[in-house]
Amino acid sequence: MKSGSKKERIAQRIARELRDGFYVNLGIGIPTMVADYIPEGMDITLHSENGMLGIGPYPTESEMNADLINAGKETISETPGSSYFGSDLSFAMVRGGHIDLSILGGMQVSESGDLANWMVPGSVVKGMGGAMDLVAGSRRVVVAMMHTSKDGSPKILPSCTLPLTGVGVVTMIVTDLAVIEVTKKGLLLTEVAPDTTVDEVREKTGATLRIGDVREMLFAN
Amino acid sequence: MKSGSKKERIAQRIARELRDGFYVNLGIGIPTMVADYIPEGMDITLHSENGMLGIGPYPTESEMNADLINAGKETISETPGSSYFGSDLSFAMVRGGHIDLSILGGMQVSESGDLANWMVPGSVVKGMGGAMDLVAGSRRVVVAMMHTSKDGSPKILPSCTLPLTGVGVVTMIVTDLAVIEVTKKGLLLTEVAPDTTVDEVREKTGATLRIGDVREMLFAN
Amino acid sequence: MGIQYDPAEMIAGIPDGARIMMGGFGMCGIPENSIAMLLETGQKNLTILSNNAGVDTFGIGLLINSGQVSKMISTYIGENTVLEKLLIDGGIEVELVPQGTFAERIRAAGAGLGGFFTPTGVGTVVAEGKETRELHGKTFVFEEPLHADYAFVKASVGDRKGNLFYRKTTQNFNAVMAMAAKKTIAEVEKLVDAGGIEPESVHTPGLFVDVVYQGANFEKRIEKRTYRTADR
Amino acid sequence: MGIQYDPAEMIAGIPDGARIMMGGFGMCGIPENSIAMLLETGQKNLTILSNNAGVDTFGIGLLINSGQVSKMISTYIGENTVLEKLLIDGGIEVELVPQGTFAERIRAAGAGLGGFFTPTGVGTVVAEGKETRELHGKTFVFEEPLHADYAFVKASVGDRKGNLFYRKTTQNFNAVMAMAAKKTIAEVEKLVDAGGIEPESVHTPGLFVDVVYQGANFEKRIEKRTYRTADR
Repeated sequence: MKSGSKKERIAQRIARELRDGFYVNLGIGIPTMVADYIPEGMDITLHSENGMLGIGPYPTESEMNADLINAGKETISETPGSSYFGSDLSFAMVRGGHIDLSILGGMQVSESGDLANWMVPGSVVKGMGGAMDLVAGSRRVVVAMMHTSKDGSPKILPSCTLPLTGVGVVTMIVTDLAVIEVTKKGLLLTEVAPDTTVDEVREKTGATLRIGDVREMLFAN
Repeated sequence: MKSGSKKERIAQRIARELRDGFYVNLGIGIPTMVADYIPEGMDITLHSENGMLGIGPYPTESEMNADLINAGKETISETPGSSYFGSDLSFAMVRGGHIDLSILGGMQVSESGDLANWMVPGSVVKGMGGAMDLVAGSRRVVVAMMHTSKDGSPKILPSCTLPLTGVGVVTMIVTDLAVIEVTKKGLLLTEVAPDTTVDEVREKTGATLRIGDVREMLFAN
Repeated sequence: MGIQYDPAEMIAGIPDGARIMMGGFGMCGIPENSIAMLLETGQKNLTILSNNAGVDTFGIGLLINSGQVSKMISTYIGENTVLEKLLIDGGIEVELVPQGTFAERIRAAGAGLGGFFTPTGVGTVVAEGKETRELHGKTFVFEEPLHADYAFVKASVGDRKGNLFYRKTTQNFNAVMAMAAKKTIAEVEKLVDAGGIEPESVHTPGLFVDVVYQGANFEKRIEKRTYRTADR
Repeated sequence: MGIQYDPAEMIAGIPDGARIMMGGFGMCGIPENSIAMLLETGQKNLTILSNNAGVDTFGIGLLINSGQVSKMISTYIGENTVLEKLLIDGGIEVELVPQGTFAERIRAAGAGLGGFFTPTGVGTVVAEGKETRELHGKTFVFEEPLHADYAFVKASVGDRKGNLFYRKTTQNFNAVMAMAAKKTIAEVEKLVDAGGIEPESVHTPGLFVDVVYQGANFEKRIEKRTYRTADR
């Protein structure tokens, strides 16, 4: 399977975590793709931390407006009932627990739900943007990432080796291979992809996995 | 002179402290009367801590609107360029030093500019409202009050005996008898009313007054 | 989840002893309809957080008269003589907070902060027993966030996504309280479809609101009728 | 005192080494005209506080290219390759702040607070060397206000009292920065008479603004042109 379709599968699976009435923040990359899989008729409001609730689909070319972008700096559109506000109120929403679900990319996740996704020592540091606030404040934090690095090394580890974005903040990890919940007792494997096995997932995971009642990952809604 | 005209004189004198472009908060009582003496053509914007900038004159009877009141709960009117906002932003303005001048009533003022104006032990406590914020945050705080209590006892004292509203916050005291500036070296008498003398003011003041180049209080603009 | 349009169930479900924020300043912009419902459902032992305590015959005063309130957290309660008597008799507890600190503590709760340092009240009874700190040559006092179980707010216009718009000086504490409670019940003078409020003019985004409904028969009392003779 | 309508004198009077906040998010809602003037007046050694650092050929990037900036306080500078090189060479200092903390620190400055406790960044490099505190079972880190000498902001509409209105996502950091600097210079796409903005829809009340002027020739660049094929 191509990496592109793997990423789509991750986005599809995460879309199953959406619930009617949720306010959701989507990070850059795979998380943005989740918007394409919101179940028909479900009332989901997308938050953009640069100061908007109610993101709609990408505009048509003629509708593009420099005054209307998302936190990824992409041109977007509004929906009926959208609202705009400043960065201070936007992050008051985030820290205050008013965002039901934040979906972010990850470089590493630890056994206790620590997340590293903003900085690789030795590389040029670009900044954490709003990620540290989103993970500290959102009610649920789902990390969307490939299960391993390109060289095959595990990204789910006993503890992160990269600088952290947040400590104990991740609720759930969804990869191309598995769904893993972060519980007080550690990582709980709950789903594996159709084309893999519990053993393969275990092998490609650096941290201890508790094995629950493992089901097959479902991608459609 | 009647107490009413004395109060008007205080308001008139304080109006001379206004400067073009000032944002001003007027407390209840004598301070509210200052609005009547704003010099013609001077750009003064009145702030009401319940969430408004740009208070206009009282409305006509038919224009009264339950949705438009000042912090004294009186019906008011708006002016061109008025703005409305919430209490959090309103007090951000106050504490952040964005109000050029606050004018408040006083029960007692101390030598070092402490103000007591919200509570008399033994009486029913009604609350400090926004007074503590206004004195802590405004760039200049002018206290408008009668020079002595009804029984003739001084209200300007070495230190306040009533519970404080703020410590070292008063810039200037304007009474029916005098104008007194609060300086780092203590209280400085700068003006006395036409119908009194420096000696009378001294006698009716409980705190030490430094006597500067004392002029006659001017009430008109 | 999902916004609701009928407040009856949520208000009936409020337990005795709940902490409820109520927007408004004096009689301006108060949640009249929700207060009336609470008066009917009759919960006891309530802690009410509101800038004022209403007057004897209206607003929060009605809940005080009915004996439902055991504690008020307010900034100024001077217009309610019934409350004054209860205070003297010890029938009700009152906690007074400076108005700006009240607003900021409520905002801190809504914004997920653990507290803040303010210059307000330093050297007064308000600062007694609290940490003070010198920061860049100025003294500040530490204040904690003020949370609540419910917020009753009143807006001029609401849409079906829960977005709220307040006219003139009715915003006051309504918008900030909507942020700070576990559940926010908004009554509006006019309920419109989503998109009926200009997106840039939304004061309270719907994500802060759990119930939005159109109130009936707003009295909108005026506390002090001050007016001038028409010049014409 | 009193609002001014020409920014030239104030911008020319900015001293070397000044701290300047600049509104905008990416290229959206940035003070293009004020940046262009600062480029001409040529002050050096500036500290710029802005969410981003512009791109190589526009926005704050222009001031970085001209060597006027010695320090950036930002949340994400990933779109500026010139800055990346300067960072590696040590030609410029960059202080990175989480975006919500950046907004809140700026607000704290504007709101006269001495600092606050936030949950953001606890256990990360951001909290290193800072006080942390357990409050009601949760850990917070202490953050101080961020002040500036000047704020350059951009609004869609301004009136002659300095009231500002921002369209769509252009409000971002503009409104909060307008509160936090000693002097605020606002450029607007359209300058109208006092009363030309609905009083309830004013985002930045004029008391925060020292200069308001109508900018010329806004470029309003788009950083990422994302669009779908029209369905029709």
